[in-house]
Amino acid sequence: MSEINIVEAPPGIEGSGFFATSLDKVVGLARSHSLWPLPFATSCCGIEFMATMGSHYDFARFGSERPSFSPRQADLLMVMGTIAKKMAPVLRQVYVQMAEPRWVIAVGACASSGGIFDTYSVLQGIDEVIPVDVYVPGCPPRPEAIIDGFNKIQELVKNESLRRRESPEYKELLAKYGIQ
Amino acid sequence: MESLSNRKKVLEQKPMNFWERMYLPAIFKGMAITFRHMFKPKETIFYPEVEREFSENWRGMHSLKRDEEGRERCTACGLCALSCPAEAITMVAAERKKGEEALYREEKYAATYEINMLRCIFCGLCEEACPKEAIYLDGPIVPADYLRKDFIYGKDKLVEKPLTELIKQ
Amino acid sequence: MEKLTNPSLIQKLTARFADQISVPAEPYGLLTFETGKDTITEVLKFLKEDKDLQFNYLTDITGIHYPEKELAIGVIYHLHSLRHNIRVRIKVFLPADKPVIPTASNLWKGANWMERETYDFFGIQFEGHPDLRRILNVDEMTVFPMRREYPLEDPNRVDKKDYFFGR
Amino acid sequence: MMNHPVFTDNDPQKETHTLNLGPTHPATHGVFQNVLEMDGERIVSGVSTIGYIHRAFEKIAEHRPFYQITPLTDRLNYCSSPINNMGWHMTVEKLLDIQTPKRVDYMRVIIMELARISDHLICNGILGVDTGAFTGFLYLMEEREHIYEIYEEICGARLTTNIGRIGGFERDFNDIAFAKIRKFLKNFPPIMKEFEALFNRNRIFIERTSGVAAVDPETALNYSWSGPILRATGVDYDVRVNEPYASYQDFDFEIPVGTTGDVYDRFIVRNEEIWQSLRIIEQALEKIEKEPKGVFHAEVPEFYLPAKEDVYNNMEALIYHFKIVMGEIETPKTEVYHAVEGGNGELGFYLVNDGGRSPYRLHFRRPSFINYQMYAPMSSGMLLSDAIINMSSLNVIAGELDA
Amino acid sequence: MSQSLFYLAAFLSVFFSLLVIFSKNPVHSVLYLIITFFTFTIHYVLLNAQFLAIVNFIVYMGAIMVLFLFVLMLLNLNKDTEPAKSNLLKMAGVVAGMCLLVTLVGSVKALNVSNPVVLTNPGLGLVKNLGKVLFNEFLLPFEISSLLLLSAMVGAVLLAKKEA
Amino acid sequence: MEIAFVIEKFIFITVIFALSLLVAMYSTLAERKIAAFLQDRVGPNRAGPGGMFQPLADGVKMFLKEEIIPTQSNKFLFIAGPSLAILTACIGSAVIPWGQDIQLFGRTIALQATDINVGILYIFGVVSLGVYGIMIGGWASNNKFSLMGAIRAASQNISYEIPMGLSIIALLLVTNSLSLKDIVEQQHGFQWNVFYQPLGFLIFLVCAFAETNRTPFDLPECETELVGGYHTEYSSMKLGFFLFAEYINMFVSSAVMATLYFGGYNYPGMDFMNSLLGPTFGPLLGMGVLFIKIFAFIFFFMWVRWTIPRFRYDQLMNLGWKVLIPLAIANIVITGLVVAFVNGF
Repeated sequence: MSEINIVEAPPGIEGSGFFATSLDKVVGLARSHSLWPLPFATSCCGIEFMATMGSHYDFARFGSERPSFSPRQADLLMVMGTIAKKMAPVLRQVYVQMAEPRWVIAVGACASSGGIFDTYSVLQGIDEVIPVDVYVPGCPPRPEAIIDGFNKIQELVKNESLRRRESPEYKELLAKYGIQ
Repeated sequence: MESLSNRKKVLEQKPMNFWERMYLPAIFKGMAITFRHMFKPKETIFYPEVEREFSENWRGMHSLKRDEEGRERCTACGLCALSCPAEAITMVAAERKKGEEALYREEKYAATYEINMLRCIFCGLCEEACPKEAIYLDGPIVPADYLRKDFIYGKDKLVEKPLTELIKQ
Repeated sequence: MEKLTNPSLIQKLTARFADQISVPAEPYGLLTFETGKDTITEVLKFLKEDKDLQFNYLTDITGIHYPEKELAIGVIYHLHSLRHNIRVRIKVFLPADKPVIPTASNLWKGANWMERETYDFFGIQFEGHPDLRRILNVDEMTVFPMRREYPLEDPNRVDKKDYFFGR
Repeated sequence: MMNHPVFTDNDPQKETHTLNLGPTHPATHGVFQNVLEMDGERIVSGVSTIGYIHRAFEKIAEHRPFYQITPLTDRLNYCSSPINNMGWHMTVEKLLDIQTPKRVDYMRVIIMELARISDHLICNGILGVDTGAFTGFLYLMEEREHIYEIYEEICGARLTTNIGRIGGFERDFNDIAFAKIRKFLKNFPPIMKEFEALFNRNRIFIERTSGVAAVDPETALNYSWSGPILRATGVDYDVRVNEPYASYQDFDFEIPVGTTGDVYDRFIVRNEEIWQSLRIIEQALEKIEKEPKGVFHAEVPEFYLPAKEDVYNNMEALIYHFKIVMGEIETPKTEVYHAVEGGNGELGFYLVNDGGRSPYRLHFRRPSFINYQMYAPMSSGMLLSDAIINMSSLNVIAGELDA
Repeated sequence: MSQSLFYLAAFLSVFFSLLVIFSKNPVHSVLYLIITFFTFTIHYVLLNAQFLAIVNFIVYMGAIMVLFLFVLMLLNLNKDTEPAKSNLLKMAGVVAGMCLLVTLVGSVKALNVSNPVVLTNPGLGLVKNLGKVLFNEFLLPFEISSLLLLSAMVGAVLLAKKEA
Repeated sequence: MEIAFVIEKFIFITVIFALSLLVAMYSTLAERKIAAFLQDRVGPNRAGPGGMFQPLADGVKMFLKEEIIPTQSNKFLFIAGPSLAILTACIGSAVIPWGQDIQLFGRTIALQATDINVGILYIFGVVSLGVYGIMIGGWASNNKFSLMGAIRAASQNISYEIPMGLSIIALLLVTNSLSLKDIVEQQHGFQWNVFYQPLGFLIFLVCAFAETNRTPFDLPECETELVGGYHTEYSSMKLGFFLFAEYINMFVSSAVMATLYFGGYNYPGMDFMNSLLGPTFGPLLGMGVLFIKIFAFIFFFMWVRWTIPRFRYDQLMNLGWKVLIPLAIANIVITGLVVAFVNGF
């Protein structure tokens, strides 16, 4: 068990009984270890997500085993599987209903780019309707790849400033997708 | 209905006996089972630190192979692109010039060779289609990334490192 | 009851419907024949309810489109007699501009969605169907995508030319 | 853009209320929408909407050469993709009149039965989750992981396997694969027994499932049901026995059928099928021993890709190689229907061929699609909880449902 | 100490009971009513009637008001569904209110300054004493009321059965 | 009332309050860890050694998450719901005797916030209030899943209060007191009530599961049916309050069960240990024993949750009304007869 990467304490000024660090770092650290996913699983990748939740890969290690099916309570929207054009408005609505801060991970070829389904009925990548933070390639990605993508999200969360969500860039990004 | 196959095995629903009606014995039995699992060795693989051993047939990231002399094997025949159900492969062929014999094995080679890893479904058909044994899906898992454009893997990421560099490492 | 075979089935069918069904063929042992849209209900009913046939299992309904033919749209039924373990395929061809055929959903409830799917893909109108709406595609869709003239890919896509779709 | 049926409760005189179950409800596995009229907890009527992951498989199939359709079939019923793969291969083999050697058949049987086990494991596990017991599901997932390891050893992928080729397999099973299969046969039964002990005679579970959504055989046949849910009603229709493919006639196994067709029957039928599948795999392993070693494909050079060394050294092989990859094989102009017993029922492939590079028309008879249409009619009068476990017991796989 | 507590509780009781009447949202009304009952509980405690206090707490707050709330939540209460009140009904309401007012004024007028009540036995409200009183002196009324409740319960069950 | 007494009580209540919050906080971690261990997994292990800081991470995240109050909801009640839930969960611990009187700084301090002589009834009343938070929250969300969750919660809690109360009545026949302190003292020397009231304990246990909305009675939040049940619309710390309230409830009901049936802070050989350790550390050891019992119960709660399926709504009602209530009444009658027999009429 010794080789597990336990979170390192955020860099700060360490002294006897004195430990200071910027709030952003601590909050980012906390958030990154408590990302509750909303599994928006529509097809094959959802089955691999089950494997990720299962005992072999144990998503719980990252503090994310509580899937929140209610978008209000979720921090991370994991879009897994093909999103057809019929589904796109639903996906968007779920994203809009999520409480800030929220992150999106597109798992698998279908969600990221449409994959082999280059057809009239399939959305060619969910980034057409909602902003995506991390893409995970693979069809479906192995649990290792999903965890890898999740770790990338954790990195993102750790380094995000508390105020990013109020920044004009972020608002512009959302406006680009016509959200709020 | 009469039997269609003569191999019928009828599973009757047994009515519950007294103990089963009491709820508790079954619950305690179940709890005993779960409790036993507490002391079983854990199945979990600590992924980012420990990796499970993959089978040698496993299909991961593509790599464009070199032959024994370190020359690229690909001849840009386009069969892999043709066989790709996701249409994820593109390439531009070029004629080998004089003096490049040490670089490319055949007279034609792929000047650019791009795979869109987001489109790719890792089905292995390109590997099978290649007549030159130039492409294999024997790499690690393709890492996740932040931007869509970063998933176009060109020759810089796909081609195997030359033997000399491998030896250096 | 003796086992039903293809020849005896043909015999029974021709005895009942005579020239209303076309010459049957047997690709890979599966009896296939054509009939018209006026007789199809009766054929299905006969096959289902005749005591010796008992084609009580509707395996599938689907459509096909031959744009170059006069009767361009086809409806294909697969029936299965579980008792005799024999299948039969029935085809009905319809004109492309007015593909209308009576529904089978009053014989088999299972035909309901199969016919909706066929309608969705080919635009075949099933007369008497309780709820003929699109099933898989979005309701706003105006075309019937499985007809041959419609492309597979969405023509409105932008990213196909995009530099990061390496094609 | 909104496709949801309109549902409102504004009529003050209305006694019922409308509940929109799905498409993102946890129990609908993401993609089914059911607009239910509820009277308190009881469902009065319902309307199912599907097509939320419609991917136009049949249209794609018309544009792809035969061998490229295998990855598509993977994504039909992704819980048991090998069965779909094999079904497709066998359809094309039927079309091309290819006879596969017995050893290939037995290898296919092993793979297909493993796929059936993993399919039933997911279904029964999810049924457990939907009744509130999560742990049994995870125990089964551990074992499913071992099935995936076997796949990985054979084809290199875990879920969407793309396993096999027209005419056989892409490579022989290696020793590790056989060892893993044997290990699985040894380790899996105790876990399965544990799972059954957790559920089978637990009164809470029996009460939740027994008598729920009971279906009589006539209705089931009228709705064209097939697979375990049809067998749960008492009809022993199984394609493996009625129209044996891949030498299933050589195997000794039983078809478990239920008596009432309720959720509990479906559960025990699936469990029993898992045991029967294990029996089949054991027999297949024995039979493979007796067959000549190293045979893993039929001798059909026109359709089966030559070995890589041959491509390099043999001109004829190279030509075949190019022809096959370009999809320019000669095929008869005819039509063929082939059915296999998929995880959920009769999975049929109806292929109309005009001799071209790709099928003229390929239609999948998708059991989930056909089984699911009874869901809304049968849920009226049920409690919400019953409707949910009924849905999981139907084992509707979205990929197969929407194609 | 206890006097000031009494005044506080009394004020709260009156305040919240007024809110019960004046709040427009019926669910709010019920919630205020619950708080009012809670202040009654405080009064009981101040009177050293612990058993009564806790029973008030359990029965009124914990059970009856839950049912009230339960019913109110299931009613579709908004402007559209409000039943039209006829003028006759309004008139009847006014008359009844007047009558109540008259009675109250009359009783207040008749009020004399009375001596403060002194408890002869401060432990009267405790469980032990209450139990003794209940099961010795008032056994018959107690049993009769329990029979009454039982018959009410049986009746309720029968009524529910009839419909099913 | 002397000022030192007030200070003493104030400190004691603060400590108990903080303790129950701490226990609830780490119960969330324990739940995840125990679930993991029962399922051959390891559970959270990244946030701090063995996942020690996982609850902190969750807490920080929840505090800083955006608060969404649905436009269609009733704002006041929407906020009142979780507040009430956590309030009622917290006040339950007031009457539980945590230990014997302790000698500290030359004072004798009672390890109990208050010893009212209707302690059991008080607990009972507080428990019955617990449903308000859920009901109000679920209703105010203006979401059908929430409303159904709220309705389920209300009817479930009211139904199971009755057998709970009846099982306590049988206990009272044995103990002859409503004061928790008395009940605990009576169990001194391994005279635990569970030996006299096994059936009563079983009924109480089942009802405790139902009152805390734990599996197999977790119908109000029932993830696979109602998404999140009454808390579907809640985000951020308001959701945290609901989840927290559940764990505090679990803690309090474990404490009550330990107190009523398992001798509270009593343990075999207590007198000997007390004489050995003196009046300061002896009671502390007793308190530790009580906490061990509480943790055992909490583990039991979790163990059951991760093992068995949940009931259906009507089956739950059947169990409550048709099985538990008759059983509880029979228990009262039998207990009454035995008590009367032993006391010689």
